[in-house]
Amino acid sequence: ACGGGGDETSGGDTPEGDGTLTVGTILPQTGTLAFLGPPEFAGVDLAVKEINEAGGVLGKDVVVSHKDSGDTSTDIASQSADALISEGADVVIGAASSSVSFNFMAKLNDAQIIQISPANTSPDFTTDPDAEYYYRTAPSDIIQGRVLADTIIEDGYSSVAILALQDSYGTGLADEVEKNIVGAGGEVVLKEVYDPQAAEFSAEVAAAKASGADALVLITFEEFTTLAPQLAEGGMSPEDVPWYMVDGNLSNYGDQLPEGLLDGVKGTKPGVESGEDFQEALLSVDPELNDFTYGPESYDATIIAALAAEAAGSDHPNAIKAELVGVTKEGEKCEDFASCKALLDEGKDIDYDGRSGPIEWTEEGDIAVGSIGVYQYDATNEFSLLGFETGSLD
Amino acid sequence: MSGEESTASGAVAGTAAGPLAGVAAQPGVPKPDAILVADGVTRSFGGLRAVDVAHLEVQRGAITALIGPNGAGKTTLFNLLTGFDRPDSGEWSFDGRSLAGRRAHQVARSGMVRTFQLTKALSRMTVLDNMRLGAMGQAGESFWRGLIPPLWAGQEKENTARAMDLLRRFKLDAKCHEYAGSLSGGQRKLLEMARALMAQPTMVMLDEPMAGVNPALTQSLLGHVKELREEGMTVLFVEHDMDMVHDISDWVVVMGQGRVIAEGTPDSVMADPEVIDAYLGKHHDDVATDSSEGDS
Amino acid sequence: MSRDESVPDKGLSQADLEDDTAGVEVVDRSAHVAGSQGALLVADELFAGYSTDVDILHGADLYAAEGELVGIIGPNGAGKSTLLKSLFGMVRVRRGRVTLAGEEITNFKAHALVPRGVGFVPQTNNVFAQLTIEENLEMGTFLRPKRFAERFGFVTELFPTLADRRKQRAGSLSGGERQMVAMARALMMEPSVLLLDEPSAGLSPMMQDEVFAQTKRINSAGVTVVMVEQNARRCLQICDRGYVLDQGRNAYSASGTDLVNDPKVIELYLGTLARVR
Amino acid sequence: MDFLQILSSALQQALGPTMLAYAICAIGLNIHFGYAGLLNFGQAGFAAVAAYGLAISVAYLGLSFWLSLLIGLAGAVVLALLLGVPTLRLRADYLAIVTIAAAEIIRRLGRSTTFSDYTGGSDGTRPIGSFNDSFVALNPFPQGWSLDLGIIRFTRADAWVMLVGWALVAFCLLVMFLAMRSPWGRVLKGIREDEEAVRSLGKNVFSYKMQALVLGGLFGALGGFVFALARDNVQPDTFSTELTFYCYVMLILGGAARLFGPLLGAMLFWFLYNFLVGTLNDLAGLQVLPTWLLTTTKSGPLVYVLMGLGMVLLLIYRPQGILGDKRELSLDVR
Amino acid sequence: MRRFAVSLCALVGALFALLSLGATAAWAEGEQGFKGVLENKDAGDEPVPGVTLRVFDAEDNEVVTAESADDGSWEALVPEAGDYRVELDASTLPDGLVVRTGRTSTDLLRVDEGQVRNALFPLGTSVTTPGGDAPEGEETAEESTTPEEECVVDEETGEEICGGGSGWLGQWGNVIYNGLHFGLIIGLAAVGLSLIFGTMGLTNFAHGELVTFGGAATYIINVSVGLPVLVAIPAAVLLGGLFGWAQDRYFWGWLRKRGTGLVTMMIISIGVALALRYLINFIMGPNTERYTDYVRQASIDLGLFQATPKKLIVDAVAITAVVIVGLVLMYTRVGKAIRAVADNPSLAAASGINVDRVIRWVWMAGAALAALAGASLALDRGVKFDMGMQLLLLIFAAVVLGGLGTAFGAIVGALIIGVFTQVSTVWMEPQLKYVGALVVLIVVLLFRPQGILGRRERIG
Ligand SMILES: Nc1ncnc2c1ncn2[C@@H]1O[C@H](COP(=O)(O)OP(=O)(O)OP(=O)(O)O)[C@@H](O)[C@H]1O
Ligand SMILES: Nc1ncnc2c1ncn2[C@@H]1O[C@H](COP(=O)(O)OP(=O)(O)OP(=O)(O)O)[C@@H](O)[C@H]1O
Ligand SMILES: CC(C)C[C@H](N)C(=O)O
Ligand SMILES: [Mg+2]
Ligand SMILES: [Mg+2]
Repeated sequence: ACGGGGDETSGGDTPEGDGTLTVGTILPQTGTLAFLGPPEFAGVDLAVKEINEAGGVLGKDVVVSHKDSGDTSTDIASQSADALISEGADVVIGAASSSVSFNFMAKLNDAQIIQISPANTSPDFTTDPDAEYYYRTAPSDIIQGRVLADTIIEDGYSSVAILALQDSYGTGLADEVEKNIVGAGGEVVLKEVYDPQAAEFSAEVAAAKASGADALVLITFEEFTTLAPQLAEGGMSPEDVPWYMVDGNLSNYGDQLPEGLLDGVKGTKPGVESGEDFQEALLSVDPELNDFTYGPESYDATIIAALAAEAAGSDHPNAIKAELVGVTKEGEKCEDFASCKALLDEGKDIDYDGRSGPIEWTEEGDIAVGSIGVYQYDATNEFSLLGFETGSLD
Repeated sequence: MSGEESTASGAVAGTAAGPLAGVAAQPGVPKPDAILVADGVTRSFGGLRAVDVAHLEVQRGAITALIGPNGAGKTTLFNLLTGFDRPDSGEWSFDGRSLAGRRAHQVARSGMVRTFQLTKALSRMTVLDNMRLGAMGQAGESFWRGLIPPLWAGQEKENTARAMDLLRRFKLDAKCHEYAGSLSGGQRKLLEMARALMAQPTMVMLDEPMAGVNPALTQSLLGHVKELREEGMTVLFVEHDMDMVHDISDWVVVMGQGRVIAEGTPDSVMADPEVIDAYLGKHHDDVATDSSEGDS
Repeated sequence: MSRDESVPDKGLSQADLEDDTAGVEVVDRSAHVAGSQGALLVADELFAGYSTDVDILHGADLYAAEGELVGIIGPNGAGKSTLLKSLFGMVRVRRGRVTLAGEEITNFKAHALVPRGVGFVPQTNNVFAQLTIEENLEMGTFLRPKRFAERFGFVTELFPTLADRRKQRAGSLSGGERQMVAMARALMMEPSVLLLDEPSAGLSPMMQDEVFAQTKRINSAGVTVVMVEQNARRCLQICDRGYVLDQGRNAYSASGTDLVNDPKVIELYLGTLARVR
Repeated sequence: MDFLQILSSALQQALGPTMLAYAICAIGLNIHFGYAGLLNFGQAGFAAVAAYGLAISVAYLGLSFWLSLLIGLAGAVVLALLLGVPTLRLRADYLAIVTIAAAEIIRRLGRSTTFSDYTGGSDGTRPIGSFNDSFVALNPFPQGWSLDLGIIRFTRADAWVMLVGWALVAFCLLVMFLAMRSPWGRVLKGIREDEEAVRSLGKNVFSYKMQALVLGGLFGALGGFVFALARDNVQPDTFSTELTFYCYVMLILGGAARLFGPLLGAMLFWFLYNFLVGTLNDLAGLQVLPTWLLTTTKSGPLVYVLMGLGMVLLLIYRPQGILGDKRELSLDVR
Repeated sequence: MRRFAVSLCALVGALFALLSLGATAAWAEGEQGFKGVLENKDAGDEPVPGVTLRVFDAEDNEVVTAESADDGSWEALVPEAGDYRVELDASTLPDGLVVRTGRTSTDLLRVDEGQVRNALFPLGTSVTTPGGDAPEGEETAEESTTPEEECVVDEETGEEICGGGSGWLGQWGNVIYNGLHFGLIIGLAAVGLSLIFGTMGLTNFAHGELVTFGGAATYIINVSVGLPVLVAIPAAVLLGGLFGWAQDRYFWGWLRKRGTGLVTMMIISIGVALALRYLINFIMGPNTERYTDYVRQASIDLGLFQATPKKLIVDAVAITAVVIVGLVLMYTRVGKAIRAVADNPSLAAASGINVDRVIRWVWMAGAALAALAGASLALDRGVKFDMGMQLLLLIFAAVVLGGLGTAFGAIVGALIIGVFTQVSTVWMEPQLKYVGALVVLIVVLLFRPQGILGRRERIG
């Protein structure tokens, strides 16, 4: 855990940086999460654009360097980390997948470079000893699991089957959902962890069917597109057994899936509604985006880092680190870089509230109170908001 | 000139045939000093009984030829005796020790080394390395000792010298640093045989060593084989070239349809009507006569 | 000097040629030039080899008139097989030319020569090991499947074992049996030019007789045969003309009987062994 | 576009710990494939077994670091024996598929949730604890020191891993050098060409192949250690078949059956890869190319396309690899 | 269990409207606690009023009590955020009713400020346990509520339907059918790989990309060009064949001519695979994409197993393709030529066969078959740029299992691999299903080293 940060920053001995805030990204350009890459890159790019339009950090333009994270089957992420270290990055945004973050976290930690993940939700980060320089703008799955379970219980389903992908996110979230379902009086009749790289899922479908559950939780990445129709064909369509989806697969499928397949299906996703304007802005950076998952979180991660550097008056990672938690809470509220910077210039303490939610960091660098949106699909396979549920960590 | 040759080779054949002089010319006959004794060795492929040898002995220190029509089972018998194939039944011993069930490399180590009818050159190794590989009992062939060059350098030097010597005889010395894969068909045969001799075996089994080798060279090599016999090596070879068989062998074993159908000295076997009928063919003499006519 | 007359158009390569042959006796090519007029298969001064920088053939000549039986002998590694392969498009000819019935076929691919009536039996790897004997023979009549039955009858008459074993895979045959299959496959084709690389190797004396007799018979029926043999004496006895190849060049060339009796050839290539009996 | 920057990060990867891990694995493959002709497509499996052996012994069983290293090595030996006993008597292609299958089995067992109490599952051994404390403690470099080579810099931790890694590379190459020019190595080469022939000369082919498999596997294990120690984590997916494939690519690029082939190949591979990554990402940032061709999100796939093409071109125009001997290729050894 | 699920369906539809309304309404500010609805699941979700519920805090102090109203609903608010649990007072339940899970208390649950969490006590006449296994707890003797019979009486025809995906027989039937189906698809790809290996000796690591190509081409024709899948698939197979032809014409054939060694070519194929795979990624993006047609078909019940019509049609097409390949190989001249080239290319040339042309044919056929495999697989699982690569190991395993270079062996091997991936899920977790298949591969090779249809070579 991040130990207080009191050692070097109080007073005049703020570590000196090189004067330019260098932001690196390690986000998926290839691999199983590549579909989440575009909104995340767009979020970072948009933030950098806005920061530089507002005069940059410490009077200089922020420099951004994008690197691929790949997925766990390649070693790209740690190469990218090495490259960023040698490029002298001060802050690294990434990775998307929790498993990938685990692969290079220690490296950045040793090099004393701030890492802010916009999408990691695995609960394990909170307690990891190498997470001293690790922060995230996505809430831990402890909260999402609780909200999802609550939604299911509220809908009156007592026996639940969970299909979860085999990685720390999948199993971690599945555990949380299970804990809460069982805790609230329901049963988890099947918790099937599957290999996301399998060519087909007939065995998993059969197992889900045989479990006789009356609700089905699908914790998947983009292999959902493969799995969903197979479930429907195997007699497990949402009409047979209602489905519940999560951030890994909550996406606007449109005609990627047959019309009506997801009609009525609910799902949860961390973050608040980012608003039309913000989505427009993201689209102006990358016109090819078709959804915005973790775009706001990436944007926020970048802005917070820039604000912390401004607040510290240095772009040295250790200086930024000392201010990071501070700029997210306890102070005058502000919502974009320009206005926050103005407040900072006046010497005020700020509390940045981002596009992904109010963002208050705990000392571990976790979102203290996370907002989880509950969404529902319509017949065109597009989802819309039902409402938000907040939850806190302690 | 031809007269001299003829008597010379006849004389050699005569001396070597000494111990075998009194042995009866019949299949499976016991030899005075047999180094290889095989009993009841059989091998079938599907319905075909490729080898069915009731009893066979090979005389120590002699050159024995194994002849027989194509498909008689000669190569298969070689495979069985040297552990490259498993017989359906049978027992055999070499130098007094039973070899049945032994694996190929164990057989070779016990002193019985064979060559292959369809050559097996080690293509991406030089000719010289092919030869060096043949030497037995190299200290450096164990991993740990191999790591320490002084432990094997001396032996290596000796082996190289011996290899060069053999290569010279086999007219391959000019090729010693070429990859064996670039040799011509006949050169491969030569290398195959030379490599087997590198092992300094007690008994060498050659499967058609001279098929495809130039006659002039064959002749000089036969001289070398005879020298080896003088040094005490036993030779068992398969050959279809009757001139050659006649020239160097002390004893001839004839196989037909898997069985030993005749045995004896070269002259007696080649006069055997059964052998002529099954193997040599009637033209054979005509051509031989033709050739001598042509010469004179 | 004689080279100038025969290949006046190759002035450019003259220098290389002389480099190559420096210090070696200059071969008189006039006999070749004269003989090759109107011959069916002609190879002029072939240069060919395997790796890019080394030539194996250094200007080998060869011709075979229609209906002739030509033998090639020579020490191991002389380049006999290479010569046959380069006639048959399996080794690249770098210099020189090959003509068949007046048509230039230099570096034609093997499959283009088969329809022109050229058949070839390689020295090694000369059967389809995975196919049965029957299928091997079928490959002989690949271009004319209708002739299969008739040719099969003819060929199995020569090698009766093949008919008995028609369903056996060639890979499991003995060395001699394979050789029969190889020869038989070529005979299936009814070629007008037959290139044989050591067809008798590994055969029992009886089968060797058969092969030589049949080759002679086929030849008498009008088929031009070029055969490489280590069974040199036998080969020269039946052939019309013989070549002695050494180090990629023609060392001697004369009628078969002349060569058999040439003391120099005997000493260097034929050996005296076969005369013993 | 900052070429110096691109160059330096490419150079850094061409010398760094990841390259070393791959190089050591590839040196092992050179024994298997280059010299002994064993088509081992499961080098990743050897590396994985060793890395897991080390990690689990320290972090789960609480054994000492040095003992755990031995356990890791023993794991690789046992794997070699398990794979070798049945398959070394078969044709080379079968060894290939059995090893590839074994390596995949190991990886999938490692990442399965069934054994995640011991292996930590798909995120690697991190959840069961750290295992490189003793290794880190041995770091001879002073705190705060970093290795500065002009345009490239390595952290103290990396420098320590690299010191060990390069020492291991040197050690492996020395062993290779001595072994391969000894008669022992000659027997291996003979086996690569034709094992029946070698058998007929009285060599115990099976035993030699096994020795080669074990030795190469041990090198793979050392590679696995470097992987694991550099990250303090054993992540099952880093030991996927891709690792083995890339090792082959490195081996052939550098030149199979050449002493320095795999090392050179590994350096070249990572240099090229990172050079491409740097160039493309910079180009994407500059937005000089049309967006249908290159944007930040498209540069990832494009790097691989170019990488693949680069490999293909290199091998077409230098099929024997950088150090290889062209003559060998002209022999048909089908 | 199935019938239960089906009957539930009707309800769910109706419930959805209600519940989703309730969901938004529940998030009122300023109050926190628990709520829920008590219903008798075994009596058509009839509300159960008058049941007492108690809320305890972490120290087991009772905080509040609530009673269910006439519509079964209850709410128990707590004064401040914290950890609480709810307990249902079983003595207040109407006679004959029990909590079906057998648990009358929830675990300690975190209640945040302003959050009303849901607690569930599903009521019914008996305790049930997951999967319809023997019930446990006090009421062991009582019968489970879900029917376990293997045969179901069809309501309209009155016929008895056995198996069909339910019960022991059905489970095996389905597992084996799915395995065979998957095996056939692997087989299509494996035959091509095996033929290419046979004729030119190339271990083609880029074969998976030929599979992907089939899927991607179908997808592009289907979605971008807008033709129906029924047209797109044949077109993609054709394109695949063309692609294979072109690959050999302009690339592999050229390499052969240059005398590139086989090992080098094998490594080159790794490079080609990488380039092709990411080129497809570059063109069609990283996501799994689905065709516009046949994505969701109702399964039909075939007695022993259930299958969607598209799967059955794919099976028929695959079997036809394989049989045609087999017949071509065995009985036609082309087939003989292929086998001859596979065996001994230079001798084949000496027999008048145009070796290059034969290899080109094989490439064309192999690539077309692979494309068919990809297009069919994508019907089921969608198109993704690495779908072929993920199949590659299984394809290789099939080829080797069957015996290298024997086309029929590849099919047999593929079917075995396919069936075992599925059958192993009966004992093993599905996440380990490939492990099962690979173990089988190793075991088979131990007993039949030359592969199932392979043959040993003679020595000497
Ligand atoms: N693996 C096998 N499968 C089937 N038949 C075989 C096998 N090996 C050998 N044979 C048969 O066994 C018989 C004996 O073969 P062998 O090779 O021993 O003959 P050989 O005497 O060496 O003949 P040659 O003089 O032609 O070399 C042959 O008819 C051959 O076809
Ligand atoms: N594939 C090859 N690659 C490289 N060099 C070769 C190859 N094949 C043959 N050679 C070389 O070419 C020369 C001629 O070989 P060729 O096979 O033509 O000889 P040959 O006259 O047929 O001999 P033999 O009578 O032994 O069959 C030999 O020196 C040999 O080393
Ligand atoms: C992008 C997200 C779906 C990733 C996921 N939340 C994880 O932590 O792995
Ligand atoms: Mg034989
Ligand atoms: Mg030859």
